[in-house]
Amino acid sequence: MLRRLRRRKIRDRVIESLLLLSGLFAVFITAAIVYILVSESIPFFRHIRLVEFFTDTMWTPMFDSPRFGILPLLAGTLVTTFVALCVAIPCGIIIAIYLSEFAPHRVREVVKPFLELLGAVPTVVYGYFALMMVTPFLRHFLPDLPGFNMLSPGLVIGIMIIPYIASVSEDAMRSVPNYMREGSYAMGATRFQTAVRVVVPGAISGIAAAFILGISRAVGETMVVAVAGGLQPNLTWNPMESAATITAFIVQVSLGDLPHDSIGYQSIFAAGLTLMVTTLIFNIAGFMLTRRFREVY
Amino acid sequence: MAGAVETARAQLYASVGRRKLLDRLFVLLGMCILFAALLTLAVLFLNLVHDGAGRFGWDFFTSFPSRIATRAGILSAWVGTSLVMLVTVAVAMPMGVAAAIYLEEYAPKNWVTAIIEINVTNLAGVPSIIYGLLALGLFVYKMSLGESIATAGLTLALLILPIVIVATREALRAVPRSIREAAYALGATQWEVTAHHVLPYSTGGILTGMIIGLSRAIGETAPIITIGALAFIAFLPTPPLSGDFPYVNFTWLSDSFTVMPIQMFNWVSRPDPAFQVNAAAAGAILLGMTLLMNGVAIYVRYRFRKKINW
Amino acid sequence: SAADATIKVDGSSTVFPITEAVAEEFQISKRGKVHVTVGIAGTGGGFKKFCRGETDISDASRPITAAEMAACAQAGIKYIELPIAYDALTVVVNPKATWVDQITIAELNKMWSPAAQGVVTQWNQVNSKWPAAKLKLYGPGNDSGTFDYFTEAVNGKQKSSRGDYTASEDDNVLVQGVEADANAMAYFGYAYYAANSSKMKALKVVNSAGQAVLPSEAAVLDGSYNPFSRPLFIYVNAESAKKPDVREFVEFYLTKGASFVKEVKYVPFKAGAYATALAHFKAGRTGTVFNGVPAVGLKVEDLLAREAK
Amino acid sequence: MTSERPLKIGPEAGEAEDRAVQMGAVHLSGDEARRNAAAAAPIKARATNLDFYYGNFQALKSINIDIREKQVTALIGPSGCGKSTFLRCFNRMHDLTPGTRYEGSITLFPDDTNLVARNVDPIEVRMRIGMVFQKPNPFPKSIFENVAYGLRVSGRRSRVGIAEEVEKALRHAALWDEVKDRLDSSGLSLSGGQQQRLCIARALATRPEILLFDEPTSALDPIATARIEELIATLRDEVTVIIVTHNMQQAARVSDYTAFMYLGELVEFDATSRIFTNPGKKATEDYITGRYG
Amino acid sequence: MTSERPLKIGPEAGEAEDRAVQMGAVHLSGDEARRNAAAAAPIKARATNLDFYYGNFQALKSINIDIREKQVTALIGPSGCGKSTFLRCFNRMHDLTPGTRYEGSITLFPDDTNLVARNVDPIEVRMRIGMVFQKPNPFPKSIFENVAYGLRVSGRRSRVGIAEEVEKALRHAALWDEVKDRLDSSGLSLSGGQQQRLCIARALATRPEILLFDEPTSALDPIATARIEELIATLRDEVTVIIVTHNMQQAARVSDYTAFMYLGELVEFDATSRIFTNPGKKATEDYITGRYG
Ligand SMILES: Nc1ncnc2c1ncn2[C@@H]1O[C@H](COP(=O)(O)OP(=O)(O)OP(=O)(O)O)[C@@H](O)[C@H]1O
Ligand SMILES: Nc1ncnc2c1ncn2[C@@H]1O[C@H](COP(=O)(O)OP(=O)(O)OP(=O)(O)O)[C@@H](O)[C@H]1O
Ligand SMILES: [Mg+2]
Ligand SMILES: [Mg+2]
Repeated sequence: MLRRLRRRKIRDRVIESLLLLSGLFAVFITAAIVYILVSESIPFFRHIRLVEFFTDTMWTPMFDSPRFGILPLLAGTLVTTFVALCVAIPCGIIIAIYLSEFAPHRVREVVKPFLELLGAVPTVVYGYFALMMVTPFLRHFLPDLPGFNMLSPGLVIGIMIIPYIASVSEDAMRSVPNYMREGSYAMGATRFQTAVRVVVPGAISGIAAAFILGISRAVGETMVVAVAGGLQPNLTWNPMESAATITAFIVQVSLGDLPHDSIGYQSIFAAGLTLMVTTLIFNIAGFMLTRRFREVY
Repeated sequence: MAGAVETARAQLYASVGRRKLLDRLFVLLGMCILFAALLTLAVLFLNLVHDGAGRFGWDFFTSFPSRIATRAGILSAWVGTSLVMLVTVAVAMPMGVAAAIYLEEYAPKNWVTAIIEINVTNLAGVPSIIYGLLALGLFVYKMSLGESIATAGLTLALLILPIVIVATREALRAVPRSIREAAYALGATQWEVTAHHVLPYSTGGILTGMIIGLSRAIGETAPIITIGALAFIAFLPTPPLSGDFPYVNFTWLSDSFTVMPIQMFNWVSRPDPAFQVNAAAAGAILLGMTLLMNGVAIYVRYRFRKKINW
Repeated sequence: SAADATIKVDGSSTVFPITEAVAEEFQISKRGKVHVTVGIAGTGGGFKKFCRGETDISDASRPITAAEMAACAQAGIKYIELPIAYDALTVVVNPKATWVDQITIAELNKMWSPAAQGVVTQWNQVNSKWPAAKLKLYGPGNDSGTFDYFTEAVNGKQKSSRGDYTASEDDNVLVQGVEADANAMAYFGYAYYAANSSKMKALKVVNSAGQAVLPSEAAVLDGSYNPFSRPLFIYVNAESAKKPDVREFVEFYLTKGASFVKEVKYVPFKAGAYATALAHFKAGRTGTVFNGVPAVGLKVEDLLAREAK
Repeated sequence: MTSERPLKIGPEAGEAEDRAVQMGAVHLSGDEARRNAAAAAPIKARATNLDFYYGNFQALKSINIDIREKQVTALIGPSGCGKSTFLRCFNRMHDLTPGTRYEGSITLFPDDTNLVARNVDPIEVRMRIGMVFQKPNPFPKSIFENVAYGLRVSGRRSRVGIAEEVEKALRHAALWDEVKDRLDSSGLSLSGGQQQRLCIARALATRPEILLFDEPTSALDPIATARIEELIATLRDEVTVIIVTHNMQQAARVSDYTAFMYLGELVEFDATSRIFTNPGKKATEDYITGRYG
Repeated sequence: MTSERPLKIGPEAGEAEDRAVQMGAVHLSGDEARRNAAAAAPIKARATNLDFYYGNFQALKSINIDIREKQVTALIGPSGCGKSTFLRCFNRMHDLTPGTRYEGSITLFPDDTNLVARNVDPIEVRMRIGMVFQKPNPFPKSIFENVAYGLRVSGRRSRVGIAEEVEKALRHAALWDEVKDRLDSSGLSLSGGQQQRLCIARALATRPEILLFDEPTSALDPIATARIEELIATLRDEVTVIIVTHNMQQAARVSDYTAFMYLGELVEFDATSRIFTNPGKKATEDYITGRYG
C-alpha cells in the first residue's frame, strides 16, 4: 500500500506540473502578444518618431504623403467608448439593481439569460443593425446626422455591453451578504434606499470591475464601428461626426490591398500596440480603484 | 404628550409614502429599461428573420456560395464553423480547465501565481482584434500555418481561454470546502480530490462556461478577417473521418475554410441587392445558433444545479 | 488527397467577383474534383502571398508594382500577366442633386486633391453654378485598388487625396451614404452603380476628347469613357501553370470568362482580346508590360500588344 | 408532522396558563423591585393565535404571548423551533422572503396596530421596532454614518439634530467613549463586540419602541458577551426588549420573562425566575436541564 | 521516522488489548464498569507540548493530553478556544491551509508515529484517522460509492471485498437497514441525520484507528442527534473517538473523558464524571455552570 501511495504521490506531482504549465500558457499568450506587437511596430517607429505619433493630428498612412498621428483614431475610440458607456453604465446598473434587489426570483432567473443574449449577438450583426436601423432611426430626431457617425455605433456597443455590466454588477450586489440588507431593512429603509445606500456601496468593487470589463469591450469592439462609424480618421470629439477607431482601422487595413512590408502594414501593429496599452491602462486603473474601494465583511 | 408623539409619527409616515413612491418609480424604470433592452434583441432577430425569410430552406444549408444570390448557400460556412469550433474546443477546454484547476486548487500564494492571475485577468480584457494580430504574426507567418482551420481554431481558442478559465474557476469554487475536506480526510491526494470530486461536481459550470465561450467565438469576425481568411470556398475540407485506415486524419486542419460571420460579411458587401437577403438569412441563422448555444448553456447549468444541491 | 487538387487564388476584392464566378462554374464543371479557393486579401496582400509561392494565381486591380516585381524575382517566382476585364469607375450623386449631370477631371481634382482638405467644403467652391450646399464626399477605403486608380487619374499621383471624406471598404455602405444624403458625391466600381442605379445618379465624365460620357459597356469598350475605365488582371504563377488543373482553370477563365464578367456587372473585352491573352498564356509569356509604372486610360488592345518585361 | 411531535400541547391551553402564571407572578414579590415592576408593567405587544408559514411549511403554530413594556423577554428552545421566525414577525422581516404568510395578529399597544396585518406597512413597523442580529452587521460606512443611517433613511436632514442623536445612541450603547475620537473610521474597523454595540446604537438611534435581539452574542467572545448582557440590562429602562438566545444561562441572566418554544409552538411562558426554578412543563424542564438540545 | 513503516490497520492491531478491556468490563456493570475500563485503557495517542500557529497567531498553546484507546474523549470550551484546531491536528487537516505550523508532537501508539512530524505523510495519517464534520458532507455520489470511496483511494479493487466492507460499515453506522434497498441513490437524498450517519459509515469503512468528530450533531434536529449519540456509544467498542461539542450535556452523555479548553490552552482534562461533578479548576466550573460561554 505504501508503494502505491508513493506512486499516487508521484502522479500528483506530474499532474501538478502539467497544470502549472497550462497556467503559464496565459503568461505565454500575453508575452506573445506583446512580442508580436512590439517587434512588428519597431520598424514602424524607426520611421515615425514617437512625438509625431502622439502629436500629429492626421492619420493617413495610406496616402501619398502619409501622416501618422494616432490622435484621430484614439479620439474616435474614446468617443465611441464614451457614448457606449453613457448607455451601458446607467442601464446596466439600473438593471442590476432591479434584478438583484427588486425582481422576484422567478423573473430574475428568466430574464437574466435573455439579457445575456444581448452580449452574445455576433458583432457583425450589430454593425449592420447600427448602420441600417439605428442611424436611420436617429435621423428622425437628428436630421443633420450623417449616415456614418460615432453616435449610432456607440449606442449599439452600449446595448451590447449592457449585459456584461448588468450581470457582473448583479453578481457583486448579490454577494453582498444578506445580513447587510437585513440591517438596513430593519431600520425601516425601503428597497431603493437599501439598494442605493447599502448594497451598491457594498458591491462597489465588483461594480467597478464590471465597468472595467465594459470599457475593455467597448474600446476593443471592432466590427460595429468598422461598419457604421465611417472609417474616416477624424480628430473630433463630436459623436455626431464620422470617425475611425483604432480597431476599425486595423480591420480596414486587413481587408484592403496593403503590401505586407509597407509602412501602412506596420502601422496596424503600432495601432494595435496603442490599443493594447490603452486597455491596459484602463485595466490597471480599474484594478487600483477596485483595491481602494474593496470592503471587507 | 401623546399628541406630540402622534404628530411626530404622522410626519414620519408622510415620509414613508414619499420613499415608497420612489421605490415604485424605480421598479418602473428598471422594468422599462429591461424591456427596452430585450425589445432591441427581439427587433434585431425578427428583422433578420424577416429580411432573410426568402432564403430559409434546406437548399440554403446544402449549397455552396455562388455568384448567383438565389443559388448561394452556407454549406461551406457552417461546416467550416463547426470544424473551427472543434479545434477551439479541443484547445481551449483542456488548457482552460487545467489552468483554472491550477489557479483554484493548487496555486500557492507566490509571485508565479500572481503573475498568472494578472495575465488571465488582462487577457480577458484584450480586444479580439489584438488576438487577430497575434495570430497573423504568430500562426500565419512565424508558424506558417497559413489561413487554415487550425489557425482560426487556435486564434479563437486563445480568445475564449480567459472566459473558460474564469467560468471554470467559478464552478470549482462552488464546490464546498466541506466536500474537499471529506475527501482529504479519507486519505485522498490532491489530484484524487480534484479528479474524483471537484471536477465531476463542477462539470455543469465548466460546460456552461465552455458553451458561452464558444457562442462568443462563433460570431467573432474581426480576428478571422485579420488573419486574412476571407475567401470564396465552394468545397468542404477533407473529412476528418474516412472509411479507410487509419479512419481519422488531420489534413483538414490545414485546409482552407470559411465561417458563418465571414460569409455574412462577404454577402453584405456584394453589389447585387439579392445578396442582402442571403446576408440577413445567414445573420439570422448565426444569431439563432448563438441563441441556441446560450439556451443549451442555461439548460446545462439548470440541470446540474438541480442534480447537485449542496 | 484533396489538398493537392486545390487551386489557390487570392488578391483584389475588385476582381474577386469575376474569379469567384469562374471558380464556381469551373468546380461545377469538374464535379468537385478540383478545389478552388478565392481569397480577398487585396491586390497588395495577394501579391505578398503570390511572391512567396503561397498562391497559384493572384487577382489584381492594378498592375504589379516595382517592389512586388522585386519580391517575386527574389523568390524566383515567374508569372504570366493576363488582363481579364474592364472596370469603370463611376462617379455618382444623389438623384436630388439636379444641378449636376456631368463633371470634368479638373473639377474632380478641385474636390479631391489633398489641397482641398478642409478648404473645399461647398459645391459652389468647385463650380460657381452649383449651389452653396455642403459637399459630402464618400469614397472607398484608402487601401483599395479603386482608391489608387482614382487618385492617379484625378490627382496625378497614386494615394494622393484629401483625407476628410467618409471611407468604407464596403461599397454598399457608400451606396447607403449617397442614397441618404442629397449633397453627397461618391465614386466606386461600376458594379455597385449598376446594382443600385435607381437609388443614385451617375455623372457623365468629360473625357480627354472633351466629350461628356456616361459609363456604359459600349463607352468602355470604345475607349470613350476615359480615364475611368481600367483593366483588371490575374497573374498566374508560371510554375503552377504547368499543373494540369491550374492550366485548365486559366483556359476556362479565358474562354468562358466573358459571360461571367457580364453577369457580375463588369465589362468584358472584345472576343479577340481573350484569344490573344490565351495565346500568351499557352506560350508561357512571363513578365509584365508595365514594368512597375502605373498607367491610366489604357486600352486593352494596346496593352496586349506591348512587349512584356 | 403530527406523528413526529412528541410534545402535545394545545395552544389554547398554553394561553390560559400563561395568563394565570402572569397573574400568579405578582405575589412572588420576594424577588427584587425589578420583578415587581415587571409584573406591574403594561402590555406592549400581544401575539394572538399567530401562525406563520414558509410556503407550505408551518413554522409557528398559534402563538399567544404578551410582551410587557420595558421588560426583557427571552425566547429559548432547541435549534429550528421557530425562535428567530417568531422574532422576525415583530418587524415583518419575513415580508422580504417570498412565499411567507402570517395568520393571527400581533397587536402593538398603545395604538392597537396589528403589526402583521396586510394593510400595515412593514416599513412603518420597522421604524418603530428595531432589531439586532446574530452576526454584527455594521454597514461598510463610518461609525457615525452607521448610527445616523436610520435617521437619514427616515428623512431627517438637520445636521446638528442628527449628530446629537448619534451621540445619544452611542452613549446608550456604551460605545461613545471608545469611538468618540474616530467617528469617521469604518464601522468594520471595530472589534466584534464593539461592532455589535454599534449595531445596537444604530437601532437605538431611531428610538424604537421594541428592540429585537436574535442571538446577539453567539458570535462574540465571553468578555464582549458580558458587556452586551450588561448593556441589555440597562436598556430595560428605555425600551422593550425581546431576545432570542441559545444559551439558557444567558436567558436566566438577562431576562424578566422567558418563553420556551418547541417545534413552532410556545410550550411555556412565565417569569424567568419561575421557568428556571420551577417550570410548569416536563418538556421545559427536560430542555433546561439539558436532556436534549 | 520513516514512511516505509507498515501501517497496522484494522482489527489485528489493537485486538489483544481490546479483548482485555472487554473482559474487564464483564465483571462490573453499567456506568461504573465503563468508567473503570476507561481508566484501564491503554494510551492510543499522546499530545506533547503541542503548539499550533495560523501564521503568526498561536491557536494552541502547549497542549499535553493522553487519548485512551477505545474511549470517547470530548473537547469542550467556548467558541474560538481552539477545539476544532486541536482536533484537526490529529489528521493533519491544517496542512491544507497555507501558513500553518505545528510544534511539539502527537504520538500515535503502538507504533510511536509522530502524527505532526514533517516527514510523516499527511495522506498516510488521514488513512489511519477518520473524521466526521459538523455539517453532514456526503459526496454527491451514490450511497454505496460514498462508503466505498476511502477503500477505492487506498487501492482496493476487489468488488466483492468492497461490497462487504461497505455493508459492514453501514451496519456499524446503524444505517444499513434504512438504505440497503437504495444503495444506488444519491447520498444527498438522505435526511440530515442519515447523511451524518452515512459520513460516519464512510469514515468507518477504512477501519480508522481514531475517529474525530467536530460538532457532529450541531446541524441536526434533536431526534437525529439522539441517534448519533447512541451510535457514538456503540462505536466505542471499535474505535477511539475524539469529539468536539458545544453542548455540555452532550459531552456528559457520550464521553468517558472530557478536556476543557480556553483561549488555546488545555485548562483541565479528566474523566467526564469528575469534570462534570467536581471540576478541578474554577474556570471549568464557571463554564460548565454557564457563567460564560
Ligand atoms: N426561509 C425559510 N424557508 C423555509 N423554511 C425555513 C426558512 N427559515 C427557517 N425555516 C424553517 O423554519 C423553522 C424555524 O426556523 P428558525 O430559524 O425560526 O429556528 P430557530 O429556533 O431560530 O433556530 P436556530 O436556533 O437554529 O436559529 C425551521 O424548521 C427552519 O428549517
Ligand atoms: N484558518 C484560520 N486562520 C487564522 N485563524 C484561525 C483560522 N481558523 C481558526 N482560527 C482562529 O483560531 C482560534 C481557534 O479556532 P477554532 O476554530 O479551533 O475554535 P473552536 O474552539 O473550534 O470554535 P467553535 O466552537 O466556534 O468552532 C480562533 O481564534 C480562530 O479565530
Ligand atoms: Mg435562529
Ligand atoms: Mg469549531
